[in-house]
Amino acid sequence: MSIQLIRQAFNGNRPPQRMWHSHELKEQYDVVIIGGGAHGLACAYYLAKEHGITDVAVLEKSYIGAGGSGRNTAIVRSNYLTPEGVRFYDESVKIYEQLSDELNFNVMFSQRGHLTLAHTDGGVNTMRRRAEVNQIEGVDSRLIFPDEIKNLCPYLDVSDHPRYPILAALYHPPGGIIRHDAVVWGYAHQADVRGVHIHQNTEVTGIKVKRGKVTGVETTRGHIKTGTVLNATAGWASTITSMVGINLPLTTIPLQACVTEPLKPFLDVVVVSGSLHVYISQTDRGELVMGASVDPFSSYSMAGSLTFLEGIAGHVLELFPSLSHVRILRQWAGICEMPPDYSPIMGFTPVDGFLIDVGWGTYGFKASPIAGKTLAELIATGKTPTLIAPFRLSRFEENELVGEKGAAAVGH
Amino acid sequence: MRTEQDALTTTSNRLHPKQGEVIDRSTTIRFTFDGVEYTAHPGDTVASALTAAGVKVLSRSFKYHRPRGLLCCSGHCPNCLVQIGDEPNVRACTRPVEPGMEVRAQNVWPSLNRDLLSLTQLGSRFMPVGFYYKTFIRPQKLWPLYEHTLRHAAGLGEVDIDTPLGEFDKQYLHTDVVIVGGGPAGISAALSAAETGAQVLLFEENPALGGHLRFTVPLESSSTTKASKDLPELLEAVDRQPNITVFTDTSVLGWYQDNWLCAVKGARLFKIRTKSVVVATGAYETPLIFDNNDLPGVMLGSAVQRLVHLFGVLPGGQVVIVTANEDGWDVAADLQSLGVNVAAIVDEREPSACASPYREGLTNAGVPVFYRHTILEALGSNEVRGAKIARLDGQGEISLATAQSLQCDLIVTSMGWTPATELAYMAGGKSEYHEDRAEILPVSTPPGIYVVGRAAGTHAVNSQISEAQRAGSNAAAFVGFGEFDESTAYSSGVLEPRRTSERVCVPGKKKQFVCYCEDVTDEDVETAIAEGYDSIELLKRYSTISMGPCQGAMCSMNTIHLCARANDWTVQETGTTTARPPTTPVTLGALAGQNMEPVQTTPIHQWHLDHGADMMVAGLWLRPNHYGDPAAEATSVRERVGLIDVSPLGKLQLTGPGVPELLERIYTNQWDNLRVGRVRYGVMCNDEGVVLNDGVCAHVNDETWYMTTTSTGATTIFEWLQWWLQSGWGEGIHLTDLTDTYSAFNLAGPQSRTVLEKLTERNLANKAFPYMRLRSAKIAGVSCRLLRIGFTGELSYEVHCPSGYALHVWEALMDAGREFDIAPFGVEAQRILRLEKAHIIVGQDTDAMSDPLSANMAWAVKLDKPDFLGKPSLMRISAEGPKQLLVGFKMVEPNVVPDEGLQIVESEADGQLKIVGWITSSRFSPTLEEAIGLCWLPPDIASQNGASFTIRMDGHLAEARVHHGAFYDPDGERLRM
Amino acid sequence: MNTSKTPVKLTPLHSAAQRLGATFIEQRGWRIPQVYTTLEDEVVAAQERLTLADETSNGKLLLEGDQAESVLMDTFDLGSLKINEGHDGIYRLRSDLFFISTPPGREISIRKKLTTASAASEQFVTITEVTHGRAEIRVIGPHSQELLSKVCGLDFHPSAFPNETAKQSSLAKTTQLIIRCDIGELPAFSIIGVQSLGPYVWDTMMEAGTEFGVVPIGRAALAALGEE
Amino acid sequence: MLLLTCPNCGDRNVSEFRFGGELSSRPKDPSALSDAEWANYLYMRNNVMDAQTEWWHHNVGCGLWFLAERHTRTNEVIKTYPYVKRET
Repeated sequence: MSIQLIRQAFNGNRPPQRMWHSHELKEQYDVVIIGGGAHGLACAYYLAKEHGITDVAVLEKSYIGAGGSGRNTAIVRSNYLTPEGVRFYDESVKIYEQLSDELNFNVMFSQRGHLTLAHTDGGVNTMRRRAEVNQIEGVDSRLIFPDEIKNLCPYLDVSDHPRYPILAALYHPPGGIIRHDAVVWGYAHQADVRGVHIHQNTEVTGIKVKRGKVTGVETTRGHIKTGTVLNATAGWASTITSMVGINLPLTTIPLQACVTEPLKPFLDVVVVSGSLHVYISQTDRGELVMGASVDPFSSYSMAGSLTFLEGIAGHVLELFPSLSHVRILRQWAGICEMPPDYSPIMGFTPVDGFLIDVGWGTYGFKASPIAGKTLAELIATGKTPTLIAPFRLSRFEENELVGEKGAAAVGH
Repeated sequence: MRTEQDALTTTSNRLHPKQGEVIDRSTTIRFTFDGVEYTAHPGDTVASALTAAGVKVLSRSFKYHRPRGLLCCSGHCPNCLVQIGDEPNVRACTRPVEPGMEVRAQNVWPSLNRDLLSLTQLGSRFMPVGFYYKTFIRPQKLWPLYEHTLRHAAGLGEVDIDTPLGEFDKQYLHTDVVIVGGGPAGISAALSAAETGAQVLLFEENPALGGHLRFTVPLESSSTTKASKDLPELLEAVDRQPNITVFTDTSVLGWYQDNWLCAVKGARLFKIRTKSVVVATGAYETPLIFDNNDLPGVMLGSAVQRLVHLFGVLPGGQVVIVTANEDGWDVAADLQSLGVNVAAIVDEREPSACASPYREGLTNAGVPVFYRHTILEALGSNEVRGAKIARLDGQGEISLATAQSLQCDLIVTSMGWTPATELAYMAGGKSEYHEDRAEILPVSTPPGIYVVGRAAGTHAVNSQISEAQRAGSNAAAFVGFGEFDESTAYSSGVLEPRRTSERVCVPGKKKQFVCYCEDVTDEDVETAIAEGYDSIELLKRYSTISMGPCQGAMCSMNTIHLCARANDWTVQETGTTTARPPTTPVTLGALAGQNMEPVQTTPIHQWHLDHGADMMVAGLWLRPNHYGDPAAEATSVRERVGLIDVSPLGKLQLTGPGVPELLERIYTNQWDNLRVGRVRYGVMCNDEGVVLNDGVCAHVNDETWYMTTTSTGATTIFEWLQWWLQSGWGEGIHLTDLTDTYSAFNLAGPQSRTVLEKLTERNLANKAFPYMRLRSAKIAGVSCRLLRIGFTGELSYEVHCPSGYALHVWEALMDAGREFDIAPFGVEAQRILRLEKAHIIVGQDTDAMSDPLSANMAWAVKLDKPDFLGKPSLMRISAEGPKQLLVGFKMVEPNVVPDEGLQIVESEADGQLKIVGWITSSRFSPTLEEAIGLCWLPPDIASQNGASFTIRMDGHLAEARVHHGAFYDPDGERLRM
Repeated sequence: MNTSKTPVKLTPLHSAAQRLGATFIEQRGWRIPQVYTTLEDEVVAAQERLTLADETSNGKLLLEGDQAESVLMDTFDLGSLKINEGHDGIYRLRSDLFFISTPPGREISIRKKLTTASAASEQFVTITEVTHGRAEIRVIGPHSQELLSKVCGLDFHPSAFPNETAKQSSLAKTTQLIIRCDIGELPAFSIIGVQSLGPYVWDTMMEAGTEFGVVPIGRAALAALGEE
Repeated sequence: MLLLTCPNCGDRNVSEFRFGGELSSRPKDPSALSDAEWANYLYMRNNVMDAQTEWWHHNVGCGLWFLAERHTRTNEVIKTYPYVKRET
């Protein structure tokens, strides 16, 4: 029981502690971070905590966590395909494991185990390939078969019906789900406490560049002079980057999800199916959160479609036939910027002082802590940490695409 | 165990029969609630039957497990959620009773009436809003234990693992105008739209049309007078109008782009394309916030009227009505006329502000009226025993000194309405806060979308009807039927008197619930905002207010007012949260509908099943994996002859003079000199140089080519070629998909020629029909195309026959081969045979990163061609050298078969393993009696035949050696026999 | 070399018909269901409710080319057709693509006529016979439109889908060519798609049609209903 | 569900079409491009939040590949039209 709670309980009249404060927009900041999601706020936090850089502004056009951070699958895992991908995401899992303590805010990281199902021989081979790479990189992940799958997830139909038989699954015990909003609020609080200015309802309308170097940012609340701008806007990455005259290898596509009414707990692991393009987990409040792969066509619209609901319902019942009476309460959509090789694009760009933290597709939230940490180090030291070297923008020109593309099906 | 006898003799709340009730009193049916048997009449809902039997507590609240009873009685609040059989979270107030129904309370322990989990309220001081973010932080190790207890206290209904899948289906509907909501406004809009000749669909979520007219009493000189006698006329007019189709018991769940609507009725989902929409969905009555406002016995005015008039059930004998509008007086008059003891009418307004036509009648009847008063607290622990009220001073502040308690068993609140306008906002409608009415009303909607009736803030029935008639004809005019009525194109409900309470909540010590689903109190809202979660969206995510089963129907208005007050913003500045489908919860079964998962089978599918084939899934196809013993099947091909059904192979016909140039551009090898009758293998890449597909292409006659692709790639390659043809390279070329027109069987093995010769007159000698040639021939009387190609590495003929003759030709081949002990073989045997020849499978040995130069197909890449898809990228790879190569390997220990997907590693100084490649294919070769395979390796190792490397297998390193070329018949002599 | 059995053509719906207890006859080399229950019951079911029939044996040709229309005009005295419009078996699917449906066996002669016409006019036109590549399921009965609107998103209201209309769209999540070809006053549609999906589409429509009392009918009933 | 007008078949549900990506024509003479320029053609995208010209394929219908101008934030389709090869 935290002291804060006890104090609040006994003297009701003392006003509760404010988590982040609103400030006037200063004329000048050392660093301006565009995007008040988990990535932007984490970077601000690590700049302040690990590098003593506190003259930082985080600009969010709406409320913090309004973009991808508030709409994602809430899944955390590190069982990726390539060694560089596994190393990167495993660092994130390690930070998540102690983040509640570090931020003094319970982010409810529930490491309950993550199953990726395989329905064809090809699927089983891809899972085995990932299991082997994971084990070599020291990540707990192995191939399991229907009998073990059944006792981890009794409601899953492991019979051999013709269309989508479950042949095997990649079992990743440290994977799980997290209260994604709590990560945003935790980082925001700890950044605010260290002097970072979080500006909500402040939209960036232009970026000033002189002789190839960033000099300032135009916003709906006035102009800011700065030499360093980080673009952490995920789905809107291309629209911000076009302000400095650069194109990115990204296509923005909606990713939809939905939630059911609360049910007594019966699903204790996260279940993902590549070929059925579906993921499903049960929150601590008892709701099932479900989603699929990205939409069939690119768009910035977050309206959501009926086609998604029909598709996800059919595929979830294919895996869990006893859920036909469970009711959907709400559907929503976020937007994901998809790169050609399903890997992030981080670090320097041809415009000096304009840095990017983009290309996060459907796998961005789970990387928030490590992305924030490494980009803070990059800003503070001017050098690209080795961990994120493979994700440089120049890789496309150098024909050094990351191998995650080999896993073909978009993982969650 | 209360028997059926008890239920009847206790104070039954059933009124004597009334006009307009929906129950059939002549019949009695039985059901159980938590094991106790109750009776009901057909037409009763679970809630009305239980209320008739005096049951008040129906559920326990989500967080504090407080007792909860009926509140809205219209399926919008969470208070009556029950489990019925294997169906969780059923709204008892809208679910008709069926004989033998087993109803159970949810999330209670040990029982509904004695739920020990309600003890959590004792610690509620330590459980403010967002408490779980502030607790269980350290030690991290204990979080899983805390989480376990939290999870098992959460959740409402249960999912039974044996619940059957159920029968569901869907129907598309196409119409000109959709009217959502069958109240007076909806019906009037439907009639005026239909009169113009437009086709109209009218959706009503209740079992009958009429809306609030079904349960508001037709007393003279009341706002409903004019309408009361209209309802029968309206219903009769609807029956007579052929252009209107009515759907009752049907909820419209969502509006999607381009007027695409979704509705659900029982087990059927409707998907509706309409051209215009009239939203006449009425409004939710807004609950009032005061101490213990969630106590069973506190109900909304409309809920009491539904119970009384539809089901003849009286939820209480002594009632206090708390109101700020005329609707409260309607309810009072209604109940008083039924002989109910109206203990008091507590009206927030000054006497002068009250214009209710029943005022005089009620005061003359001695009903005590407390003007300028409001309620402070509902008294009682498990049900209402009384109400504490107090005076409001000039500024609307409460003077606690004037508090007094009134004895009653029912508190009815009529404190205003929240328009149910979600559909209009999904469609792009904008809302605006009307200061004088204290209501958020739609102010603009996109063309073709109209909002009428209570959803637009119009409560007077005659204005509802006239406004709706105009909207109906405008909706039809928008589609092209009749003229626009410009008088007031858009209704504004502002002419109506104010119906909403001026204050949001009252100072009080006990719990005052803003959100019933999530047990969020007014204090929680203030605390959350003070902590910084001030925007309406942050407040919602942090406090989880409006995220429960009612999705904001009961709490959105109060939340917005509290949020505005705590932030010192105007209501308009505070804004609303996004309206999202579904408007009412919908089951996964209804959304999935009839199971339609396309499956493709070959014409001789039945033959395979009859001969013991083990089938496998390949894309949409089902194919024989093997017939019992794949190794034996492979050996029969090597030694004698075998037959495999390869019908799923993609087969494309290209005709026209422009084909050679196209083939040059899409394949990586040379194509412009392929003579008629010849077949060539080709590899297709995209412009990144990644291998898309491979297969053969035959030159059938001077202007016809016949191309095959992998089965999983058939559709993608067909679309890929169509794009190039239609975006500039299609001059003089036609493309036709013949995948299903021809079935294809591969007769392979040294005896294949002898077998085939028994069925055709064509000369099959090597000179007449050499390797890599195409011939047409009659096989068993059927004209077929024969391709002499060899994926298996043996002498073989691919017989392409018209699909109608498939079984005839297949059986003829099997009969002809019987004397040579011919065996059918499946995909598994084919994989062994092709691997023995080191033939790659696109998609298994290659992935979305592999180029042909790295994938051991350099021989098929002619970089001297002027241009072809992928050439620039392949030029670069060729210049820089591939980073990895696909190459064959053998194991040092011959009978150790490494699983496909294992990694090839080098151990570094520090003992760490470095990944340098991986195994794509591996089998035990029955022909060579040793393990063989294909893998990716760094070029320096791959280029040296016999070079050794290690594979990480079950925790140890197994040694293997590079093997160049085919493992079996490297020179391909057997192919050319 | 002699083959004891003269070749017989089976439709992709053969196994399904066997399961439903059909008796078969051979017509123009195809083994097709003659009757399932009784002629009378099957005719009544078609006239009053809903029936499905296997008409895969109808001939099917594709005619593609910018000048396809002029080749057609030379071969048959035919007015020009709008997109999705048809006239006794000839349907225009695209400005440069026609689908031709013929009674069983007639596809051979029609194909010859078209080939000679196109050769004479040196127009680059491709004529392809796809009879063996397609399953053709005939839906007959007053409930036809209701059944189809459970599996296909097109508007089947007579104003949107009049007789002799041909549209390609998604049906039961597969690509199908849907042609309305009424039998007198009785609404009837042909559902034509790749034969490997025939069994799946047949089973899906039988299940979707149970609420309308759908039954399979054979050749005999079709003939009785007025097909020549 | 978005309603897309196939230039050949008229209005159809978007589920009948396959999205072909924003319009980017293959360079006339690829060998004249540097590696960077070729990588630019292969990977870089405008990805605008505005009206965009893009490819669509009526794969479940008549098989036509055509162009559409669509506003990517509202999904409002401004127009669809058959592709006409510019350079003859």
